[in-house]
Amino acid sequence: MATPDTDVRGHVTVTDVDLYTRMLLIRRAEERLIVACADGSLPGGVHLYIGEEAVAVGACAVMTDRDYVTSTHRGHGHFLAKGGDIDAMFAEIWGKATGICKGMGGSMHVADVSKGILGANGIVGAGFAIATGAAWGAKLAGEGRVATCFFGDGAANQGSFSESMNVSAAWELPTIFVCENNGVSEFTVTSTVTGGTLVDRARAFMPATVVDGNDVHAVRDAVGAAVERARAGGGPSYVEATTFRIRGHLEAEQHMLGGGTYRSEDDVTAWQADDKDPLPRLAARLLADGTCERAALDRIDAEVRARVEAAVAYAEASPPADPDLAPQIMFGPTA
Amino acid sequence: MATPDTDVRGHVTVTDVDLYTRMLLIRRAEERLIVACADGSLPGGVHLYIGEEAVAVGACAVMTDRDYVTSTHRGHGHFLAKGGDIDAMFAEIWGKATGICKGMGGSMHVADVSKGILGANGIVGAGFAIATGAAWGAKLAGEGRVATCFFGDGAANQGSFSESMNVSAAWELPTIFVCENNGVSEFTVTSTVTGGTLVDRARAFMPATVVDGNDVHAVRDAVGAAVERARAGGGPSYVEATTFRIRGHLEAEQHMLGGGTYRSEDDVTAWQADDKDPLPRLAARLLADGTCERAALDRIDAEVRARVEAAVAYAEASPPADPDLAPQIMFGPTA
Amino acid sequence: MARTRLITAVNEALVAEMERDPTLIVFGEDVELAIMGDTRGLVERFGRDRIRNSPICEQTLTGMAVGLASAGFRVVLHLMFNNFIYTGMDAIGNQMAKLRLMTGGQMELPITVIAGYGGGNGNAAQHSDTAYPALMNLGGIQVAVPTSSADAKGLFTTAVRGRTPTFFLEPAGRGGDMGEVPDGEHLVPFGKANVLRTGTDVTLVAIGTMVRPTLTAATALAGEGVSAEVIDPRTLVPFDEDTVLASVARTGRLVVVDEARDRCSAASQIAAVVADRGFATLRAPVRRVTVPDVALPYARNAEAVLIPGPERIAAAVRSVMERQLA
Amino acid sequence: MARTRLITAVNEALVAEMERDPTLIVFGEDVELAIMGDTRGLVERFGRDRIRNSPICEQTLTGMAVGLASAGFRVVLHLMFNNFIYTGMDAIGNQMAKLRLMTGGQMELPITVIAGYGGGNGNAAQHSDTAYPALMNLGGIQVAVPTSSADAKGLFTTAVRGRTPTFFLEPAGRGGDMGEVPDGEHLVPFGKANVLRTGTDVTLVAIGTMVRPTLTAATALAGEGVSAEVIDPRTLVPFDEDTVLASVARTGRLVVVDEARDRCSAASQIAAVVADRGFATLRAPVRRVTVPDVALPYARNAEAVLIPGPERIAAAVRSVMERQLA
Ligand SMILES: Cc1ncc(C[n+]2csc(CCOP(=O)(O)OP(=O)(O)O)c2C)c(N)n1
Ligand SMILES: Cc1ncc(C[n+]2csc(CCOP(=O)(O)OP(=O)(O)O)c2C)c(N)n1
Ligand SMILES: [Mg+2]
Ligand SMILES: [Mg+2]
Repeated sequence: MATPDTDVRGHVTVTDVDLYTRMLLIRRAEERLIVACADGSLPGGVHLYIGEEAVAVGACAVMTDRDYVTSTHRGHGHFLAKGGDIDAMFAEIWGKATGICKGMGGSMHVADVSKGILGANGIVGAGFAIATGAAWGAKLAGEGRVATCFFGDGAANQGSFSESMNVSAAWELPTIFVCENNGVSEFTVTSTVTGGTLVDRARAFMPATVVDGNDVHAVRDAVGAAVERARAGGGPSYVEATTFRIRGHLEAEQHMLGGGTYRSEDDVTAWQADDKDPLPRLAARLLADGTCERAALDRIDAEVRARVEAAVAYAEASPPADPDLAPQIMFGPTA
Repeated sequence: MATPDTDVRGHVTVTDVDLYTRMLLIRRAEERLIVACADGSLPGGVHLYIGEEAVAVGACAVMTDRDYVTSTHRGHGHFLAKGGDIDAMFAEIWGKATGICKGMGGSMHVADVSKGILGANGIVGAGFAIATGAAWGAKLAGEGRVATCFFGDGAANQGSFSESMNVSAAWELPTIFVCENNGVSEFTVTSTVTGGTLVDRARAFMPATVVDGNDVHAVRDAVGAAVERARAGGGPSYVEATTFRIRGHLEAEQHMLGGGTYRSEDDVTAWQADDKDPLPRLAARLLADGTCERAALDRIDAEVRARVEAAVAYAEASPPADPDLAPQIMFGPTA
Repeated sequence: MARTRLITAVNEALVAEMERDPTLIVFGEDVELAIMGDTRGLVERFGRDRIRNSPICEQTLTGMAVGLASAGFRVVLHLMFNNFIYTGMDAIGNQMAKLRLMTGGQMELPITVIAGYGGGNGNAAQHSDTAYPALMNLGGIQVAVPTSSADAKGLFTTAVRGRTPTFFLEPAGRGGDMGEVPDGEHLVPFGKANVLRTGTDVTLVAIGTMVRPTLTAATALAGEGVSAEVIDPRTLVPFDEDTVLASVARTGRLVVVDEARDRCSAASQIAAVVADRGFATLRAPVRRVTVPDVALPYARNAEAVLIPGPERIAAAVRSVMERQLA
Repeated sequence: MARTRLITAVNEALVAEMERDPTLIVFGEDVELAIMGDTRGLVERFGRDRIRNSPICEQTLTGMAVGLASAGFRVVLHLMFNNFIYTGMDAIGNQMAKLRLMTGGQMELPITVIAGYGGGNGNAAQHSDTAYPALMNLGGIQVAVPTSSADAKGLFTTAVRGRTPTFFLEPAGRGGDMGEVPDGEHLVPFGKANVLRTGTDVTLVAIGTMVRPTLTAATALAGEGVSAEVIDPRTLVPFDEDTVLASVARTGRLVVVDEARDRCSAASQIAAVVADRGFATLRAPVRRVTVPDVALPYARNAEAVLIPGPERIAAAVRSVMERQLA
């Protein structure tokens, strides 16, 4: 399979096939997590990104390993799109010593600092400030890096969204705010708890735009423009990607809801249709413009599935987390 | 002297002479605090409102005792404008048992819950959420009350500003956000730490307007419109009053600055001119439109000065705070 | 008497109090569908004026609770997990805890904040803190840690009817244990510990989630001839010092079991009180069985070794018995 | 050797470290004009890329410190007053304290947070908290409470050069005491207590602002024939248990003096440790002299009675001496 090229300087070097492969890797990886979750293989809950892959992949296509991203509780997609290793991620989710965080963080906290992935985060809204701080560091270092903060429509009601936009705007930091607007926050339809529009909030601080988040090219181009502006010292931007969360808030959702509902099944079905789901949409484009034949797509799928199964095997075969580790690494050294 | 009429149902019943008297009471009271501070009579620091009196008085002219206000660290003006008693306020600032908070709160914390004054507050930005909660209560009670949050331009960079505007907008609460934009936050010129404009932030959520904060009629009319809308169920509003802090951030400022400066003395002088200072401006209007003669204004001044001196005498003659009280009232009863 | 989970007992108490007091308002993130189960069914019954999903903005939610209470309402705020207490800490530490004092007693804040605490569910460090030590240190705030369904009902009712901000902390993610719940009105007073098991050799004070492993340890110890008294304080603020001191006066030994991190924990506080007021009756070192100064890891095996279990508790007890014999 | 105020010693240490390490960045509200004095003159010397006034947004400032450190910088964040720790608590409790663990050690966060603590200045409850108990309970965070100018310089330098988030807490509003400061590089290790006065009858552990009244009390007690040893722990995390235990092993008595509120205070933690590890050597109850569970009032007379002073400290010591004599 095509290895995602994570060291590009702009979007030109990421081919459409690469984009497709990366999105598919996320999709197949998470489909596999559904199974693992259901069969009790995983220590904790998982929040799946299925249906939103175009956002992470489109945005990360215009970044390098030296750029920073902060992610959310729904972070597998960002981790893989930014070049994180699936073996290390699965081992982490399985709670193993070989996990990217040695089993200390788990699904909600996958991080690979060497790739600029400052971590998925269990605190909704935590990434705003961390990305802003990293963006400040990037600006001080003067090497043209950017820091991208992925966050949800629910997170946008946290005050730190406004605070971080303010700091980023006032100090002209290379922060890119990428809102994954999937319309829900846990079991709440976000519009019921939101005044005005998010893009208007952002416009008070910086250039802000809304794109079709299930169109990977649209995301890539909007974030690409933002990244270019940021690298050139033009300050922060906001890009809102409209998308949909196909799965529940987390895999244990049904159990938690106790029969209650918060959105219509019809909506869920509609967003899974081929003209909505980002994967069939990109596949159709690849076929239509002659980039790929159906057989090539099938081959990619087979390769991706094999990669995912290899990661499962790796995770399963790995030794459990070291139970003595936590107290050793909780504190850093003093001097 | 004319006793401020604190139980009006709209601004029509507050005469211009009343507005003038209220503003003057705040001015003379605080001028007296400068003296008390300098001669060491006060236990703690004081933050003076001198130059900004038109904001509190204009806004509170359209409220009743049953409406709520939250105030700031610079809260004497709001307290007096909303009908708080100067004797009880001075006794509080002097740290006496007869203080409105029995000497437990002090200058930064004057509150009179019976008059809807939910308190000056030492935490910058704390009032946003408290006012929003009170506004929710007002809406639930269904008696047409409003909750007004006074806050500074510096406070507007706290995330709870955005959070509270969001809740107020989403739930259509009768919250009035009154920004006292005096251009500074402590020793920082606020524009150096602020991205975009504050009114644009507010516009993303609600009707928002900027008025001349040293024109008491302009403030009264803008807040009046907001209050009317809120009472009628029309939801929150934002009114930004442009004004100027004549004194230092707090009276101990010179000592803290150690010779440093953060704004030009020329600006300070300019804002003290008769065409800027809210008091001479209103006085000139009263004289020009024949409402008052100079002698009447002088008589008001004499009455106000006497009222202030009476309050000083009251505070000085009052017994000290009860040293046993704090542990008794820290916790409320259990059931 | 019905057998229910702790979380269901809270739900029942909340329904009863909402029926009883029309000024009682419930809000928080996802309270309508009730992620924890404790607020389930309320919106259908009482409508969205009485119980309402909030936006995600803990800093403002805690401040709003203060404002809503100031406007004459009784407030129940659901904060979901103890870690989100940090997110909403400003208004907790600076307003809720202090405004009664700072206004000279003018402001009463009948606020109950619910939040789940503790680990054991593979939720990792940002969803497994036991944050009551920070709350206990603030002053002005009561803290309840119910361990049985009956106490959950009784303590919750007392909290809601009170006039002091109270944190009602539930074991996270498990809905608590099953237990009998008295029918009808049931109030459990604050500051009255519950002696769950009497004994003569050692006093075990076990907080919240730690009650169950402590009882298991006590049973095991009984088999070894060690008679352990087990005390559940039920509320940490106020705290029933007298019951603990009276017990230690009989047993001469104290072990405190707490899921909080050790430094400045409730366990340390209780140990300190007994080392002062109960010193004359102590015959052995006061031991604490706590989480060391570490956040809980995700991997179950790594998490499990950090949370006190029956074996660590029993070992601590044995260590103080040995000393005595030596 | 020069005599300076504590706050000036911090200023000097900060200048030296900024000279030494070009990746050291300072930010916070009003740090350019330096409301506390500790960052005065830095902007003229190092420019606004190295030290910068921030907007008022503590929640984001603490999170930014994490991000800036992740990007390879050393960070000094000034939070002004301990009460604003609550405002910025989310990223302190959920990120700063935990990310090293949660990333399996990938993330190191060389962050020093400065904030003033304590009362005695008529600042009222929202500007006078002593918040270190909450920080101590988090784990993952170091806490330094310098009491002399020399230690301020030495501990600050150690904090800034370290690789663990550290809260450096200064006495608020007074600039601290005057004292000699060693010239040139001066490091004071963390976790090493300072025995300020030796004695044989009782060990007094005094934290931060409490050192001075404790020394006064010790002098008064000497006049009554009571020989008190006074220990300044200097850092609360890590804490030098050995020095305290060794002292108690000689004196047999312990009184801990702490300006924090009593419940779950540092005093309680120290008392608990000694009641466990030092039990065999204790000859009297372990007393705590603390602020009761109350926030500090504005009026000076009402504030003064709550903050431990020489008389309360001496009385506590006498009470444990009497017991022994009885
Ligand atoms: C500070 C905080 N508050 C609440 C939660 C619980 N929570 C987890 S995810 C979530 C909803 C987030 O919605 P959104 O930001 O839109 O992200 P999405 O799940 O839709 O991707 C909530 C409330 C949390 N983890 N952290
Ligand atoms: C949470 C918090 N952070 C910082 C401070 C310190 N502080 C007090 S007043 C102030 C500036 C406020 O500026 P602004 O809101 O514009 O009000 P103004 O003083 O101009 O009236 C600051 C930073 C505080 N009291 N509370
Ligand atoms: Mg969402
Ligand atoms: Mg201002």
